[in-house]
Amino acid sequence: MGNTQSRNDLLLLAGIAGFTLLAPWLLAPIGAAYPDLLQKFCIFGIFAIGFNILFGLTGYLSFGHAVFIGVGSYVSVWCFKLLTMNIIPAVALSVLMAGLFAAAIGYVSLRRSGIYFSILTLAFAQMSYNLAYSVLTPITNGETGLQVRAIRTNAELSLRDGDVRVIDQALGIQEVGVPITNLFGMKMSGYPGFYFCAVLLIICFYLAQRLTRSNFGVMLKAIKSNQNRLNYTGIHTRPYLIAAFVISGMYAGLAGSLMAVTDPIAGAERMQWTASGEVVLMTILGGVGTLVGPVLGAGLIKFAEQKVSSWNEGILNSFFSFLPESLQHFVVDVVSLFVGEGWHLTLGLMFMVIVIFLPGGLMEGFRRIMARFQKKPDETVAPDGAQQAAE
Amino acid sequence: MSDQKQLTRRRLLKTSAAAATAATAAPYFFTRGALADSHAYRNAPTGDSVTFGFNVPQTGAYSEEGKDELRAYELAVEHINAGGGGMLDTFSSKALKGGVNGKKVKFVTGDTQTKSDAARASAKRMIENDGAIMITGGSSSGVAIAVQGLCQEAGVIFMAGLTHSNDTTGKDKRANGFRHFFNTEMTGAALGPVLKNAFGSDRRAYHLTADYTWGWSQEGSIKKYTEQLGWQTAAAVRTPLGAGDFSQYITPVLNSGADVLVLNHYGKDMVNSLTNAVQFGLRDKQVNGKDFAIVVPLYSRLMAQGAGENVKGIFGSTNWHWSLADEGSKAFVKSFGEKYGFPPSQAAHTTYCQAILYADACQRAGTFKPSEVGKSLEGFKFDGLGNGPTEYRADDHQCFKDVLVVKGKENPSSKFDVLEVVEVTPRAKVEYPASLLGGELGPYNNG
Amino acid sequence: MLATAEKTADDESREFQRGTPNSVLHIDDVHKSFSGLHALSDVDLEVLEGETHAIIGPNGAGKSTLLNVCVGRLKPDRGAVVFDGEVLTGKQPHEINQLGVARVFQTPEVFPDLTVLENIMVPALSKRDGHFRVNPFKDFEREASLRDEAVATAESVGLQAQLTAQASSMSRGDKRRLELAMGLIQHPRLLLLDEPTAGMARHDTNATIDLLKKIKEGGMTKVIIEHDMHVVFSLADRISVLAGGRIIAQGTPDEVKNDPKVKEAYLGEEQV
Amino acid sequence: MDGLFLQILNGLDKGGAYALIALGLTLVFGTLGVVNFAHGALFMLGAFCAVALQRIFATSYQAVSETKKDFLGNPLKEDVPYIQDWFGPDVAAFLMDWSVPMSILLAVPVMALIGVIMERGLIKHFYNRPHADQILVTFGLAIVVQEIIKHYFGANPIPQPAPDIVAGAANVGAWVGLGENVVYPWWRLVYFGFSAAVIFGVFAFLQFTNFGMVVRAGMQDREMVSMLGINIQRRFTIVFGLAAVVAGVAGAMYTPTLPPDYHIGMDFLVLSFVVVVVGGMGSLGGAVLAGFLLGVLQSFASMNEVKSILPGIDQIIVYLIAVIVLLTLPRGLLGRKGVMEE
Repeated sequence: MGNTQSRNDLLLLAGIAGFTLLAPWLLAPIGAAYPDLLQKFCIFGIFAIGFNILFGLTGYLSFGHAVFIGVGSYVSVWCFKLLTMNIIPAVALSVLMAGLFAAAIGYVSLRRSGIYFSILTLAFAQMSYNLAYSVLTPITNGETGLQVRAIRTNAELSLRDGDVRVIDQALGIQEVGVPITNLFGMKMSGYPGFYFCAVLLIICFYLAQRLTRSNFGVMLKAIKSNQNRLNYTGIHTRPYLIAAFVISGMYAGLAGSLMAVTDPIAGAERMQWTASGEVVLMTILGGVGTLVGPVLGAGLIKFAEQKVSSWNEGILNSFFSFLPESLQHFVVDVVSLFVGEGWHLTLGLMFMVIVIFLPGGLMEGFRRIMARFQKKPDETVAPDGAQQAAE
Repeated sequence: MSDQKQLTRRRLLKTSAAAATAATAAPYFFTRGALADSHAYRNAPTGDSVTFGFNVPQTGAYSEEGKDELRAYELAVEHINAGGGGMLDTFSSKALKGGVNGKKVKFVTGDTQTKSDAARASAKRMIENDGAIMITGGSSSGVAIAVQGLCQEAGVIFMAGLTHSNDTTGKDKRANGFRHFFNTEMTGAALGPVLKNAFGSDRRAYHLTADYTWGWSQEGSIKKYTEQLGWQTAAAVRTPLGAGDFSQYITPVLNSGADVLVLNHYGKDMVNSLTNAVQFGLRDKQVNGKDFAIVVPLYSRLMAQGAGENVKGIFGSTNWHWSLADEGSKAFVKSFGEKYGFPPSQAAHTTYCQAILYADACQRAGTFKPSEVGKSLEGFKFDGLGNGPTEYRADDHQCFKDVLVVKGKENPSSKFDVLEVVEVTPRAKVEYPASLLGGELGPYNNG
Repeated sequence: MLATAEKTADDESREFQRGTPNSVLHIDDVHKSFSGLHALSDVDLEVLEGETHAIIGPNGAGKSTLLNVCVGRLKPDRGAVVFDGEVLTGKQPHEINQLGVARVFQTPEVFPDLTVLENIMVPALSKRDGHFRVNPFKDFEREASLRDEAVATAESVGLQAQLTAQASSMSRGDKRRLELAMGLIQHPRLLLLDEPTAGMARHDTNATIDLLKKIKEGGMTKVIIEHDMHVVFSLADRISVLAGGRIIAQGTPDEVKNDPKVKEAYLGEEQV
Repeated sequence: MDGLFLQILNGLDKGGAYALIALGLTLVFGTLGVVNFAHGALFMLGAFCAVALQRIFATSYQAVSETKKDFLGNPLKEDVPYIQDWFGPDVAAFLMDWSVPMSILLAVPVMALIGVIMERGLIKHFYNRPHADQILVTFGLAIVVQEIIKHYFGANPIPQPAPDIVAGAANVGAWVGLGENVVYPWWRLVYFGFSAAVIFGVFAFLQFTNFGMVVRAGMQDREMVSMLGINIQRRFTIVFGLAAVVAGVAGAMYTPTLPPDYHIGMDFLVLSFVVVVVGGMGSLGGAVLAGFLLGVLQSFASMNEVKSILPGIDQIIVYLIAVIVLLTLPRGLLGRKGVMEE
């Protein structure tokens, strides 16, 4: 059984890796194969995988995880401004700082459980958001967001208006115009940026897979299942919870850092409660506690946000132009309620339909389909097999 | 919306919208080599059409403004492709003769959600996936600055929509970005003298300021110009964005000894704070033997409608208003009104102008290459677009034109007739040296 | 009266042990009240190494409260619980478990989302790696030694056929057996059993008795709360009778059986 | 002193609104065990009952004006409300003027109906589902409701003036012997009184009726109620309907203070959850207490004197209080053990 499982895990990892790396071709037919959206799929995939380590395994529902995205972004942009446009220090420091923030917030919030925990995390995130938007403007550049500028020419200039980049300066790297993030000279926007994110997504997925299967992961599942019992079994659950919180915070920090890597700007709205809510929705939509589900959910929501919102009446008309004119008008009228500026309606309906009919999220749907297909050729196949394969 | 109107609107959309589904099936990665060519630039149009990217808020608090912007863009595209109609007929430059550089204009749309991240993401989609040659639109300064930065990096022109902060063409200005709308500095310069005429020079002002960059910029400008006129500033209080109920910020005004309340708020915050202030009786109050006055430095008619009766008699400034009687404004109101059944907002006006100005500049430059287009916009002097003689200043890519000071109308004749123009402050009075606001344009980026 | 009972108990145990008396658990003058209601008062109890000590008493006598005080779920208002020289009072449940005190719950407290095997492996794991650690490469599935032991334990309680079943899908009786396995696999020095056979069929009850007898040979000390007198008299070396939050009698099964106070307590209950 | 007094009034007024919104939320938590993220949407729907009534009164036909011109220079088509023709201009003007208070008459049946439909159609299937599922489905519903409202009423705020008789501000200072600068809007005083009356009414209903006793028992111990068994489904439906009505009338009456838009419910959602949790999950008294506490503290934190010492404190005060309360009182101010803890 152990061997089957590890073989399935490897297959799954290989599948994810293959799909991710080939995404520019595979997603072209649905019009999602452009660098920014591909990057967003990876970044929010990482965010959702990390969130699932906390929520999916321990059952603790954090409503403030976006705060670590914000921390990751701000730290990264400040690294670009102060140190170097090379992304390595930015990514490393962002993950570290997000981890520290997560340790602090987790230490306090995890004193409570259930909805009280959720509200505590929400409160911390909202405080961070409100302060970053206004009072902390010297650090965050408030509403406008922190951006990278050309190296400042004189010391009189405020640091926010022009950067220093001490490492780049020491190495004598010349800059023309707006500096661009790079990995040892390789530009980190566009497709190279996507591949960087893709590789990190695969690594993050692998780590999450290992964590889930490890003793630690089983302890987290046991916490979700019956935390009290675990206490009487000799396990102090708090360190485990804090560790899960910090790990998922670091995933979020990495995601935030990658946002800045592929697009060097950091804004406060990344920390708003709606952003925290979004990752909850992604995870539930895809399937809580599954490994692939959160990534799928992230992809679906980002696709809706970017593509469904862009289908205006013009596009609908050309899409339905094969219909007779009167019918075309009617169809376009109806459909246009749900796309373009009505894409929120689609999103809301999608949440409802999935929760009502597929309580386990999209993964539950796949599981059912798989089970149906597997049953037909051989009725005796154990449902367990289907379950593992789908996961 | 009547059915008839929807149909006409659809007919236009059908002919002019770019089919995003057809665009770039092969990953752009492999087509990039073209940029090595010295004449090439990002998204150089190859076929018989060119794609504009309209990036407006379609969801969230500013979606009505976004909708109006989109209406104006559709109208502008219609006029550009037809080579006439609306303000294109009154526009002083006669370069456009149907299409731009021999190509039909198509467009793609995106939803900014009034969030920098979402706005950048949808702009990127339009640039990377839909092949947009330029990006225009938006309804907040934060978003405008974020998208302007993106366009600079991506190498396309950005024609800002509704953005009023000084920073857009001040310390955050970029070579690839252009702004037609006015800014807080101009608002202050225009509003100051009018306020002095209306309320005298011995006044104490109390500021309530939205606690983010635009608010501070607005507060700074109003303070600067009113203090020059002899006013005192009793206090300047920062209020959280989206505070909802403002009562806790308004009650201190009652005891502050101030006799003017300046609401440096925009959008929903403006509606709420103004409604609350009037509810507390501030408009009818007497302080220091003078009538208490409320000032809303930046008006938006769409939003002012939300405040209803409360705007009556309240001063503010605006970029443009449909009741202006010049030929350009009349032509615009007519073409817009006939198409949609109601008058355009200032957001619609500024975005219409931006689309026309961009198309015209491309035509005059004979190319869509950002550096060339930019140069033909720099220092460009024009008239007939509703604001009188206007110049796109080369130093900061900011339009300089007359500024309207308006007042909430006492006896509106219709629900659109909310504001009346009190004074048109001539351009000379609102002009400032480009160095005042700092920043650097930097070089153009062609992608 | 109480003192004499205690004394006799001590004497008895000495005889029983036939060696140096070795007290494993010492409950010293424990009081606990819930909003004025005395659940436990002046409870003194001594559990000796290797013995099976039954605590019996009518419903509401405070038996479960006493166990909860022992494992750290409740804090006594007064008094102390000492296990093998360590004061348990004030310690966290997990610390108490790590000292070697395991508890089998009356209403099964299993991990419903985990499989039977995992349910048994988790306590084994926590016994082995009591300290917190995160090692993503330490694969749970590959813990062969723990696994073998868990399988063996599952067999001993008769769950070998259901190893991969989800605990939530099991019958109540099976859950009780799982409970027992989770306690046994930790090899605790002291096992606290809260009505281990409640709700079991007679056949299963006998099997459980046999199992617990077998463990006794391994020298594990047990405290058992039980209603079923058949079980009590089959297993217990000594019995304490709890009524109204007080220990009213203590001694060998025979002594307790004949104690008039015990009869009264139980009779009283029947009348109610 | 005057300033402080006014801030206390502000706090009470805000607190009344918070308490009213949180009341229904905690009622649903406590009895049905459902985390209802659509509660804000119910508040918004209530507000739009007021808008709808105003629209109904303003339903007009168009008459071409002889003298006036519209913005395009064509003869103006003036809107003549039907009620003006039917009842004459005086009554019509009166109806328009009083449309907000009168909208309560519309809001009560409409919201009760919406509440019942929502509970029967959706919520009842989620009693035994995880909280995460409840959150997602009600959040989805909230978005759908919002978008429908946006489709019909647009995204901009819609002004809803209070009746003329209570427009403007009352000279509260004269009543209590403070300065003449102590004025307070009439409508806010009305709203405060209204929220107090509704809160009192809900408590009286729960205290003195048989039905209320079952509900209170249910909030004490959810399992016990399900053991009572009889007609529990119907009672749940009524409780949900009651919560919807309370949220709805709170929304309708709030419109003169804040012109409603489609998003107003979402703006209040997070805040109302904070109020409920600070008060203690499932505790009605706690929700009311927390509502007033947060309202008053928020007002104090916004005072210039306070802000000059702690810049930005008004931005975070609500959340800061939530953190402090939850860390010192694990179940909120008046929360009972065992509610919503698993």
